[in-house]
Amino acid sequence: MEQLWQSTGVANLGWGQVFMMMIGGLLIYLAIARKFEPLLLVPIGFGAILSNIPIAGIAGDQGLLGYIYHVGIETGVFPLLIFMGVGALTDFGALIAMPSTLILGAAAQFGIFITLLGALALNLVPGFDFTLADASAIAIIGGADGPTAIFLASRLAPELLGAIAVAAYSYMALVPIIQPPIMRLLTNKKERRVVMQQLRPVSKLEKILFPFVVLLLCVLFLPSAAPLIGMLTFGNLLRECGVVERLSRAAQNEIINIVTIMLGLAVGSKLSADSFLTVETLGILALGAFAFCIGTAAGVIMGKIMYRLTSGRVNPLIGAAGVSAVPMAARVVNKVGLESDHHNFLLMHAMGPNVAGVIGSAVAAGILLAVVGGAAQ
Amino acid sequence: MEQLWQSTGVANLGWGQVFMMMIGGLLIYLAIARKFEPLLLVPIGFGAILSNIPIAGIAGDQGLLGYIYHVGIETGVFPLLIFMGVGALTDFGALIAMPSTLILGAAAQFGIFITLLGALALNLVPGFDFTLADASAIAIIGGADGPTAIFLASRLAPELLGAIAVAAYSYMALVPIIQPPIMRLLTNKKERRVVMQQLRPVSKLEKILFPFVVLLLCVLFLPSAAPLIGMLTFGNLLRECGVVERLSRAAQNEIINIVTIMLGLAVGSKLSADSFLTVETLGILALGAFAFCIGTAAGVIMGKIMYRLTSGRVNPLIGAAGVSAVPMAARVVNKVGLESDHHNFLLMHAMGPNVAGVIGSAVAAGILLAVVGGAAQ
Amino acid sequence: MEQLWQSTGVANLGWGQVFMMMIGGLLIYLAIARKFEPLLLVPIGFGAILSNIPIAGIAGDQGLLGYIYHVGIETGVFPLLIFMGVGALTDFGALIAMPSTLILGAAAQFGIFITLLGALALNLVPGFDFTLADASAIAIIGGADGPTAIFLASRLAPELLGAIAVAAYSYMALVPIIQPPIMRLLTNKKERRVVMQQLRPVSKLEKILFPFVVLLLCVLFLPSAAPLIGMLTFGNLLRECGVVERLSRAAQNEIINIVTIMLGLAVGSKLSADSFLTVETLGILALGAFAFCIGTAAGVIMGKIMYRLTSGRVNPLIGAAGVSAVPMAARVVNKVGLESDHHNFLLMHAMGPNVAGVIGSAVAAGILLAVVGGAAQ
Amino acid sequence: MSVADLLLEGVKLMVLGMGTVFMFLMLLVVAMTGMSRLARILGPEETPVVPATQTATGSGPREDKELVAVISAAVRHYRARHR
Amino acid sequence: MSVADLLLEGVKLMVLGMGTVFMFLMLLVVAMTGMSRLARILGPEETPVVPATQTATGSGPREDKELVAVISAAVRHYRARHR
Amino acid sequence: MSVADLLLEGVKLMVLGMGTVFMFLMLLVVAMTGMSRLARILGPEETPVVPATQTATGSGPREDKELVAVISAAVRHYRARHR
Ligand code: NA
Ligand code: NA
Ligand code: NA
Repeated sequence: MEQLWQSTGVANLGWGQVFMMMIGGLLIYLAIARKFEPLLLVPIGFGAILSNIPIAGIAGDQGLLGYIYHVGIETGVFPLLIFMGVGALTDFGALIAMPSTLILGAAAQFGIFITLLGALALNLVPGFDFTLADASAIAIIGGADGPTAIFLASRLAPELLGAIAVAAYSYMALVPIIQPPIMRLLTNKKERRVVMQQLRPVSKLEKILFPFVVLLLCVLFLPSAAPLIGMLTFGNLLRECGVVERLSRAAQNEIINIVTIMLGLAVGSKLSADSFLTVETLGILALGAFAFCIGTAAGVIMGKIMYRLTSGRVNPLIGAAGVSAVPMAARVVNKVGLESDHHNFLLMHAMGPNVAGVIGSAVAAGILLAVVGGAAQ
Repeated sequence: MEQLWQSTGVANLGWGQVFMMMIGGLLIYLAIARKFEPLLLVPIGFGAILSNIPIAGIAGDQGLLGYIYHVGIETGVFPLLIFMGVGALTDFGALIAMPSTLILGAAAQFGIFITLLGALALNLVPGFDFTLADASAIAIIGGADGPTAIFLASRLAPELLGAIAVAAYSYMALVPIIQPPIMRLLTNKKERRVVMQQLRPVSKLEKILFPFVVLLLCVLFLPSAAPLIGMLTFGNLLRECGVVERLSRAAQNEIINIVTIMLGLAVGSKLSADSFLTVETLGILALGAFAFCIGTAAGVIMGKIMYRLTSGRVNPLIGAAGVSAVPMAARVVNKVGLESDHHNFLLMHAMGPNVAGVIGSAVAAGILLAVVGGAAQ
Repeated sequence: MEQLWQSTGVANLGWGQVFMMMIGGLLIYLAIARKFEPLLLVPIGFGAILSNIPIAGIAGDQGLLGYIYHVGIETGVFPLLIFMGVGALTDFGALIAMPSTLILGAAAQFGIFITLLGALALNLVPGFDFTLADASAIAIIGGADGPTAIFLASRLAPELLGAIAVAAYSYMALVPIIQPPIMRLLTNKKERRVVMQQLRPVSKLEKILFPFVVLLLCVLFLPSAAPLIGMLTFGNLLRECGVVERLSRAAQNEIINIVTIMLGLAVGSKLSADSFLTVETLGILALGAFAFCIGTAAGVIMGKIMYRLTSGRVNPLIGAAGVSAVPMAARVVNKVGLESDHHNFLLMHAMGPNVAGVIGSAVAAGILLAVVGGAAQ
Repeated sequence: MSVADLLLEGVKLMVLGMGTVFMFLMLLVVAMTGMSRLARILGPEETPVVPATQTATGSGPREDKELVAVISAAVRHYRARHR
Repeated sequence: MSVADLLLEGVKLMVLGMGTVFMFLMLLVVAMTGMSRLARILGPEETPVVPATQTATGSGPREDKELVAVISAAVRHYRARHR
Repeated sequence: MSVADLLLEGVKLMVLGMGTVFMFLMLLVVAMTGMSRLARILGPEETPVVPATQTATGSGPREDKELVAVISAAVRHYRARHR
């Protein structure tokens, strides 16, 4: 009887586990009721619940989630496959039509590096002890790009992966709330009202050449970013080359959908009480919000610089889209733009910095990997 | 020349292998000509043929089927992914509308435990030597649920997996033949004619909460069933939450289809002559039929009890659907009901105990795992 | 600063790597601009680029492509799954209607064995040192069947896999250029004008029995070909049996598309400078072209023999389709036939030898495996 | 272990097992009843969804059945030809 | 092994290989002929299926070709917009 | 390492990192401009493709929108019923 009781959950459930399950439930609630990145947060939240069930050991070595984590995330395979899917789903046309918006995507990466300093500075507070690798993994939250964050965290600080992924996706969902005040604060009405000229049409050939140009620069100057940039451009080539429709569809649907389920569950399995319920997690959540704010501000400020340099032909708002968070951030730009002028549709122009931000944060991840992680992938 | 001859199949083919290939062919024949669970029995049958080809070693360590078995079944990954798909494909609405039918799903699990006793009793016959683990794995055939049976057998008695899976799927296909006589025997015409009142509508919110309620009870009282129940409820949440259409589709189609092919082939690879052509297999087949009969009878008898307790508002026939075998058993109930009264459609009411049976046998599997398999997954 | 420079690609890029990336680019160019087997050559070409990026180590033990290669090609899983898909995509109706065309599929395999001799004879040239296993793997290029070539090469000569796969797919794309001159040279106008009688209708039952008949012969006489023939016939059974539409669709779409992407990348990862930029690769490319020519010629000559034996009822051109390269070779036959007589459509009749060629080269691969590779798979 | 011992173990397991199954599913009945009550309180008269088994068994709305039949045939053709 | 030895091995392999290929495929001719005869006996005049290559090369039944064209365009649109 | 040392490392990393990001993306601006010029030379006035974000945001050609709506509803029904 005693033994029977010992095999129930009630007898083995710790408060930490209960709390983590509630966190999982909260993530699912936000995903369903508030549409917070549901494709990721539903599996992550459910993974958190499953992995905190006592006795079952679902996140353990012999458990389903442990096994998926081992095969897909420790190896880096899942985030890279998702990045291939992102490439296959992304149209870089707006960026090709206006390459100068890449500068906006670069500026927004300030969010990453300021956050890195912030994470290191937190070590002054008792209870925090972030290494350079930890700080780098945390900082990438500022890249506002889920697979990049998971990829980097799995390499530099696996024990923080759960908190980092949750922070990254949560703040991405909060972009419509975080960004507008910053955008309004840093721009004046005249700037926000700038109507940009229509984008030129982009030829099929340009779209096919684009992935090769990006990859070439990556090969020459930043090979440590090659896994991420390589899979992104491969996916994009499948999309644009026009002769492998079957494979493009597979990358955009089957592969990314299947991997998203697995990745979400596996990330959730890192939301265990002992690695999540620490003061460090609070630090990570605070730093993540900080990172998004800084990234947005840096993008908008660079937008203002471009506004000056082009004598007012660039609307500085589009700089905010440079944090990536595709396509949410571009939509936010569009919405804030429409507030000032009901006929000023900035969506297309914001897509340029938006996709540039994806490349920008992959580049930043490459640097962090090269310097902090050793050159090894 | 001698060496050449030695490399042919004719020279190496044993009678056992020929016989097993014929079994494989028979399964495929039943699947195609008689529509016996073709989605599983075609791959299982073909797997049986492939794995009995001499020399090729397809089911061996270095062979394709051996490899798939190692990756997908030894780890428990495949049956769990199928269970996720089952969750994503199943509408629990009828059960939510009438939770009391869960009792019918519970009663039908008697089939499992009586069979367990039967298997142990068979040890009195010379030639049989079933351990408690073997008997438990055999007994689960009475659960009438393929992935549950495979999951449990892979954990408790891998060497019996082939026979158990074949028995489970064969009898599930035979449900329309096995069940009606028992149902008619145990009920009178008046009982069979009971018209049940229409089910109340079920709200979207209830459907979203349902997986959490089931999972919560599982966490609290039977964590050893958590892998099965967890994936079932996860799949169901993907289906019902309404915000992850992409993932729901992946679970219902891509994942379950791909995994079904692989699972079938891998199960077939366990149909090798030396593990299948034993007297134990005959015992398993006999016990399987026995299990289905007992499960059906127990369900119907519990249906009769509910008929009494509700003063005749429950048609006892729907108890037979409690064995699961979704949706075959519910259809059988409908058919037998229509025989007595041409206007009495019981299908919807039978879906309640039918899906309850899935939960019921997962719970039973959890208990067997906890007690017999140790707490380890 | 020095260290920083050392982490760039420019500082680490060797000429060999640059050259291999250009080869990768060339393959992609041919795939996109010339429609050279794009489904394979786009991923292979991109895989070649990725795997030659310095520092990143994408093709290494810890890299994505290295990992995919290890899981999918070293084990033989990927080519076998593709073969399953080929089976599910192929209609053997034309062959069933006219089984005698199998002889044409047999004759075309001369290309394989003459090439084997050619490869061994190349050892007389200084710089070449092909073992019997190497020569066998190279010879299979003459089978004009991608997955068979990759499967055999991964077993007999993994270090030549890249060159063999590239040669196989390139020459398959070149079939419309390589074959017609040979076909015209070996036949006269009268022969090319032969109008063949319409194929008899084939019943569903025949199509279902066909995979079993092929597999049965394989089991009896050539078990070493069983992995290939087994998966081919399994895929075909899924297609024809009519009761597993879901699985058939999965084999024809999801599985083959996903695996094609992975297989292509992994094959590309074997295009590293040190294994590809050798004189042996030149030899392989030359032998590959040779193999296709011989195979075509042998098929046509056997076609001429059948023309005689049947008193002119068989158009010898259809023999050229026996090399497989489905359905390209059959289309070439149709085109050359139309040149002689604008109303002579040979496509349907060429499909017989065309699919026979797939079986023929799988049989040849089985023999090479049995004799050269030991009986082990 | 002797067969008698095994059978004893089996009987124990049966009692324990059926007990747990019944207890679990009866608790679930209670929990689901509570859940439905809760849902009625939380969800202020949301449009009720008809249990989907209906759809699963084929009795969809009548008005577009014909259209669906035509389309589905066409889709099947489309698929058969494009794979 | 010397090149001459290797070549000798190669010739042996060629003879063996082509022999097996021919033997195998000729046996298959025989077996398939038998199979077709068997099928004719077993299947009492089932509706003959036109070899599917025809479909594969695009010559489907004429009457619904137009419909299929319309639908398939629509489906493509549908997919393009919904992915 | 002391926190001060770590922060120093962090500042170095920030300078290096932002420097590289800007350098990389500015080089990319140059490279893409060159690429577009090259494309204009190579591609002799090929039909320009409208940036696809337009499609992604839903403003497809108007004329078949209605048709697509009808069909897509039908297809959804078809799928719901056939899975
Ligand atoms: Na970014
Ligand atoms: Na059951
Ligand atoms: Na061939």
